[in-house]
Amino acid sequence: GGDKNTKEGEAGTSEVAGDLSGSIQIDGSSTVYPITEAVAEEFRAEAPDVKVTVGVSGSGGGFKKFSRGEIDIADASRSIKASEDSLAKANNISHVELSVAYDGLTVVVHPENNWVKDITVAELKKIWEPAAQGKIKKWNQIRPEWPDKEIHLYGAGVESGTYDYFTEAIVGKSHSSRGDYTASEDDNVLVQGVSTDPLALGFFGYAYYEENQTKLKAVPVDDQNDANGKGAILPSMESVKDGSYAPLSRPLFIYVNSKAAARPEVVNFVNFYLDNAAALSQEVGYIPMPAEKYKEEKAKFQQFVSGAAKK
Amino acid sequence: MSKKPYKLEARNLNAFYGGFHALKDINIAMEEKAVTAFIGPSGCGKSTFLRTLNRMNDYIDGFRVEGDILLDGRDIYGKDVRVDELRKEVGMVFQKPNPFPKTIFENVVYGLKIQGIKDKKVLTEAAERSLRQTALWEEVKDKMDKSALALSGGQQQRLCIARALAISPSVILMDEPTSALDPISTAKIEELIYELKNDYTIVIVTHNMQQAGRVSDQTAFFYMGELVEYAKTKTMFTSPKHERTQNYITGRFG
Amino acid sequence: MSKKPYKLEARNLNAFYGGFHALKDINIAMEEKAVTAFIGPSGCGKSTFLRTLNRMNDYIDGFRVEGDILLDGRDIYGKDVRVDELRKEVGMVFQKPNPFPKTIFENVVYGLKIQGIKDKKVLTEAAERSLRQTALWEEVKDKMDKSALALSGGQQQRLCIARALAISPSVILMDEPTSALDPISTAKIEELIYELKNDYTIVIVTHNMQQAGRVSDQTAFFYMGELVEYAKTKTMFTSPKHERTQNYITGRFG
Amino acid sequence: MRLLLKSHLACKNFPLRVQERIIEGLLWLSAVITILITAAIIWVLLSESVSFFSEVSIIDFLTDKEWTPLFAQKHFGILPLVAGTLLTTAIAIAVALPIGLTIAVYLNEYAPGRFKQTVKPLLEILATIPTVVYGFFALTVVTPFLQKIIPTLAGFNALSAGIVMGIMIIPMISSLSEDAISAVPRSLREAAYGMGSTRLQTAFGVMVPAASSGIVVSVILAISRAVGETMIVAIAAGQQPRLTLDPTVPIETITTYIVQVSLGDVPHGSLEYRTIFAAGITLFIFTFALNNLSFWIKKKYQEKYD
Amino acid sequence: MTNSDKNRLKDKAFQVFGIFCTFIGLVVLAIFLIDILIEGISRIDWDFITSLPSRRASRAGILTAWAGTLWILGLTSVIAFPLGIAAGVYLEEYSKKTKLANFLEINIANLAGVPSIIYGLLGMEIFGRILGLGGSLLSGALTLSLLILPIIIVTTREAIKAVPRSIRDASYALGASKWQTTWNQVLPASFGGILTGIILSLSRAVGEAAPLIVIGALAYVPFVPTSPTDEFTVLPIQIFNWTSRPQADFLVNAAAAIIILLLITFILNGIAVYLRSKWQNKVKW
Ligand SMILES: Nc1ncnc2c1ncn2[C@@H]1O[C@H](COP(=O)(O)OP(=O)(O)OP(=O)(O)O)[C@@H](O)[C@H]1O
Ligand SMILES: Nc1ncnc2c1ncn2[C@@H]1O[C@H](COP(=O)(O)OP(=O)(O)OP(=O)(O)O)[C@@H](O)[C@H]1O
Ligand SMILES: [Mg+2]
Ligand SMILES: [Mg+2]
Repeated sequence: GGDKNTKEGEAGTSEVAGDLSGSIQIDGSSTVYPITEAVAEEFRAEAPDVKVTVGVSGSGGGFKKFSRGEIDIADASRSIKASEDSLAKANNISHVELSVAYDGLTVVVHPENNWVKDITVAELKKIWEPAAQGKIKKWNQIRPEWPDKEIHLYGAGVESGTYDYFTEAIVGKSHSSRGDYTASEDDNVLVQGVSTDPLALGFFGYAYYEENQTKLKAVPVDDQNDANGKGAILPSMESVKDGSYAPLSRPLFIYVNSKAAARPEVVNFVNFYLDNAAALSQEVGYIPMPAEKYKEEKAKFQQFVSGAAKK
Repeated sequence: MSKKPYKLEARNLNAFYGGFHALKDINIAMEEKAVTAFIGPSGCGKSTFLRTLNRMNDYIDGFRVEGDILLDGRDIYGKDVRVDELRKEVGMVFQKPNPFPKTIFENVVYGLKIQGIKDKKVLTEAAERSLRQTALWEEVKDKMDKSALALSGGQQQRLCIARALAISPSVILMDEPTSALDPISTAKIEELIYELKNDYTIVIVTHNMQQAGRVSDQTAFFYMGELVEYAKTKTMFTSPKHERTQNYITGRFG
Repeated sequence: MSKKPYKLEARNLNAFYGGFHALKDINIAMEEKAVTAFIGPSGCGKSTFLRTLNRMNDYIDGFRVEGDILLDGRDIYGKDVRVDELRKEVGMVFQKPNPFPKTIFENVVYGLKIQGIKDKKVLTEAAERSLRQTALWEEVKDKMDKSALALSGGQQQRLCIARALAISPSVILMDEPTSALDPISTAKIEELIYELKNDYTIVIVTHNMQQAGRVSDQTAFFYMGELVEYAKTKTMFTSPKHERTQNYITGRFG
Repeated sequence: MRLLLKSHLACKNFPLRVQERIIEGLLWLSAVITILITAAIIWVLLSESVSFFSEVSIIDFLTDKEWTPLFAQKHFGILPLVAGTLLTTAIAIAVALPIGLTIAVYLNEYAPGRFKQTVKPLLEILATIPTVVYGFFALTVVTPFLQKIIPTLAGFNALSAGIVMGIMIIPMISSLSEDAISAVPRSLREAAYGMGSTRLQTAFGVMVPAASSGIVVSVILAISRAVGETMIVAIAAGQQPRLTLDPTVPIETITTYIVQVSLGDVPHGSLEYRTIFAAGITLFIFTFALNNLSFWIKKKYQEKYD
Repeated sequence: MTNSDKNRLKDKAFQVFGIFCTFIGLVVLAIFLIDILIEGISRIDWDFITSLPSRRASRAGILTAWAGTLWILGLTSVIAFPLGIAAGVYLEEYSKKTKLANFLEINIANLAGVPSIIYGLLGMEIFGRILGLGGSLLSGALTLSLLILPIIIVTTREAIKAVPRSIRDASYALGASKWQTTWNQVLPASFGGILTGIILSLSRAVGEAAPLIVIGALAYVPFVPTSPTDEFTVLPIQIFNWTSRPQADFLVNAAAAIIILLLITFILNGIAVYLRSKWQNKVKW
């Protein structure tokens, strides 16, 4: 239904958007960047005179600029932290958080790895928790039937939202994990690492798995909670969208500045964003939310805009 | 011989390279429109003294002068003296040929150009005149726009002399100017020096006794940084007062 | 005088700097253990010829030689000739002093060191011997480990001569070796040349007629790249065959 | 330079002395700006580091053997990052110095002029290839190749990052050293050849020592480039702070850490964020010490000639 | 004789080693170029050069990136060259051996060693935040200028140092002032060396990504900058951006962009090498 969505979006905003001008500054997470970039690119066709720039300073960098009022919209792969929020308040900036898509963190092994058929969250925790450091070194320490071979771990860099989310979901506490694994903030580098190392186990964003399916093998994850899908579940559009790929799917956000929300080009852009996010996020390798979720977000934004206008 | 006024005078001059005392309490007065020759063994300080006369050693780190040098009665190390003006007044020719890596023409007219003279005709004439004075004109007139570095050593040195003459200074300092020249060119230069002293005051360092004898009116003999003897050239060569001078001059071969 | 064997011989030698014909059909044979002087006006090709005798010009781009140069009857431009061996055989002293930016000691023993001699005693002795030969020992014996560049021009040149002597070549080429020296040092060098010719073949370029007369057995007069006259020095100075030679020698002053 | 030329001409009617003063003043100002830059760097680094060190003891920072500021159990020992930086730099210099200097000497003393004029700029291209490209080259070509020789070599390691970094800085050493050697007066070379030196002896006995100050400068520039290089190590050396000198395992350098945190999702103004300034000031002090050392060496052994 | 044979052998051995080393460099270079050409050349067409960035690899172009790169180069040159050369000239020709000069000298050697990433931090704070230039062209150019300034100063000084004392003597003796000597003799004679420094520094500036990333220039900028205060992107950043995309097609784009980036540096180098050889042939002693 992506195509249809796009068309609707265009139809819904084009009359107004064509006359808009001005510029919109967006910055923040590198994970959200591809979606925002795609939206900005399409928005250009709608409102050619609006200059949209999308920076990549990381969620932290984005929130910093956002809180100081330097940018209109922040891309984020995590929620705003209290400290960041209070800085924004100090600068008289209020904001709205809008979810725009899901990312499914994918656990992968080398394609020649024939022993791992699935893995449980508990096992993942055993591998990744801080106590495992220097102790869990072999596959058979996780499941006795797995071979007596070294296990080589690959994962997102500690400063990334991906790591943040993974540790939260698996270990139960954010930023709590072992340190002796190979980290990179560049997921392509991790793809390269896992695809050349038969003893590897790694995790990264779904998009990178999707693009490299021949070089990697995704591992179904069992959260041992039958409420969201029975048994081990592979990440896919469906399983992430319907929530059965738990706990490793996470939402991605944009934050809109209250002052910016008073500007028509920003309002138009955000509406356009929510109208098209489903199709565009899928196109760049993320997983769209259900349609009703976008409606909710749109309503939330509408309310925010009118709230901001009142001020 | 009528007493000419003093053009250059050194009073209690001492010079140091860092801790090394290169010139020791030099007192000397050089006549205007005369040729003064500095002689003395290698390392005795001839070049050092010559270079203090137009402050060429200003740029050597650690070099220091005490005492006065007067040009036309004015201390050239005085506060109000401008070194560039001084050097236009006191030209210099060096021991090793040092042409600029430019064309022959550019070399000769360099001094004029930096004075702001741009008129092509004036420059060309000045170049020809100076090159003729140094007997170089015939050899280079067809390659004025060739690099000066392609000339032989002797040609290069004569070019440097021509370059110094082009700005018509009133004093010309020459540091063994002919040591890289063949006799024919040397003779021409010596003749030139002889002619020049009608208009210029010339100070020449030479290790060549005959040259000193031929071209100079006064000769100063230096030894180990000291001025041992200073007298009319004839007097010095015929009846030196000091034994050292005697020894040096009679040990001559050049 | 008994006919000595020829040490060095040039046959139909032509030399070119790119398109410029610097030496024209030179034929000359130099006796062993004798001093041959090259004289001639500036730019006539003396240095060029001297440098072809130990192939120093090999490294100049565009320089080219035609004809043969024989050292002990063997063509030094032959295929099997090793340039470094040739240069150990044929030492050289240059017109401009060119000491290495090293200590005085390192300069003198450089040639020995590169031959693999490491014995400190041997080196020290060789250094002292060569420095004495060039009358430099007394002046530098206390600063052997100081930079050679701090010496005066004359001292530097004598150091370069000492450096060349230290490797005891059989031929020594000297390109105006005394042009930067004072008469006393010059005299010592000349005496030295006189002594050396008991053991060595010496070729010296000079612009100083007296020097040529004093030190050399044979003299070669060059003019515009040609060898005009080559004869016993006495003969040449008393009764030159060619008018050009006559003119050059009688125009002498040095 | 053009600006100065203009002022030179414009001031034609000015007294020469005033003009000279103005020019000297301008030149002086340009030189003094470099002090301002240093002051600014120190100020920027210090202002954030001060609050970092008010929370983390400097003793821990210098002695703790673990660097895990972003983990739940935080350790703030800079040593692993320093070790990683030193290791990759040492490997790079071990590759680049012999090769670069050899090339410089070869081009100067042995190669025909035409060859030199072609090869030198060609090699300079190596320094212009974006380092991102080098990073992937190290990861996808050099590491697999080295793994054939050293089977235990990890997929991310200091060795291949260092080697590739070395290749990148070869032209810095070869070009600048060659320039320095060319600048040695020809008379010195002639003196050496005149004594029967082989080309090798001339090169290493006379030319290289005479050009030593220029060569040292080229090496300083190369080292500083290696120490500060970010992208290659970030991609190919891993991001695992580890106190080791083993070149076969993943490590992390200071620069890698800085660029990753500044790109990452860490909240600005937090203690975690300030670690990059603490790391930055370490890097700064480290290069500062290194530079002073080479500077001192250069001053001490520099030869002057004319 | 044996010693001399040994020496000759060493000489030959070094020659072989020299050729070997030179060819290592050239071979690695060839591998790079061929590899990149194979991967990227087919992607380069007019559209690629004139298109804006896009999420679709096949539609994405580098218009804004190369325009940004040219802007940055221009601005950086205008800022850094006069400053760097002037500072080099001051230190080599003017400054007496005072404490200040000595301090300046050490300071510059140190600046040359400061990693680019730290200049990024500096640029972010001073230009980005305090001067409020954000991630603009001016902010990027100023940052890169600071980065290459020491390189220019150091190489300018080395080049000036190589000019023989005798040339200055000759000029001073003809009454030339310090500046006249510098301008007419020292600078022309050292221009070859100065150009080498400029080549190296410019090619460094053009390929630099890390400090620009820190000042926040990693961005989607769908318009060509028209003034120094505009936001921008440059080729290395575009390349970095593309290589971190999951879609393999973007790697082809990156390779194509690398070819263009190399082309720009080749043209730059070509001009400078030409000028340098012209100067070097003119100045020889
Ligand atoms: N730049 C310098 N630094 C230190 N000492 C120097 C310097 N220049 C010259 N000297 C020393 O000063 C003394 C005098 O040198 P100077 O060049 O004046 O001698 P000179 O009489 O010209 O000798 P020559 O006839 O060899 O040219 C020498 O002992 C020399 O070593
Ligand atoms: N490297 C060179 N390239 C081109 N021409 C040169 C070169 N060296 C010398 N020449 C020319 O060759 C001719 C002979 O030069 P050479 O140096 O042999 O003269 P010379 O007799 O030694 O003169 P001098 O007495 O001045 O040293 C001169 O005309 C000179 O201009
Ligand atoms: Mg002297
Ligand atoms: Mg000669």
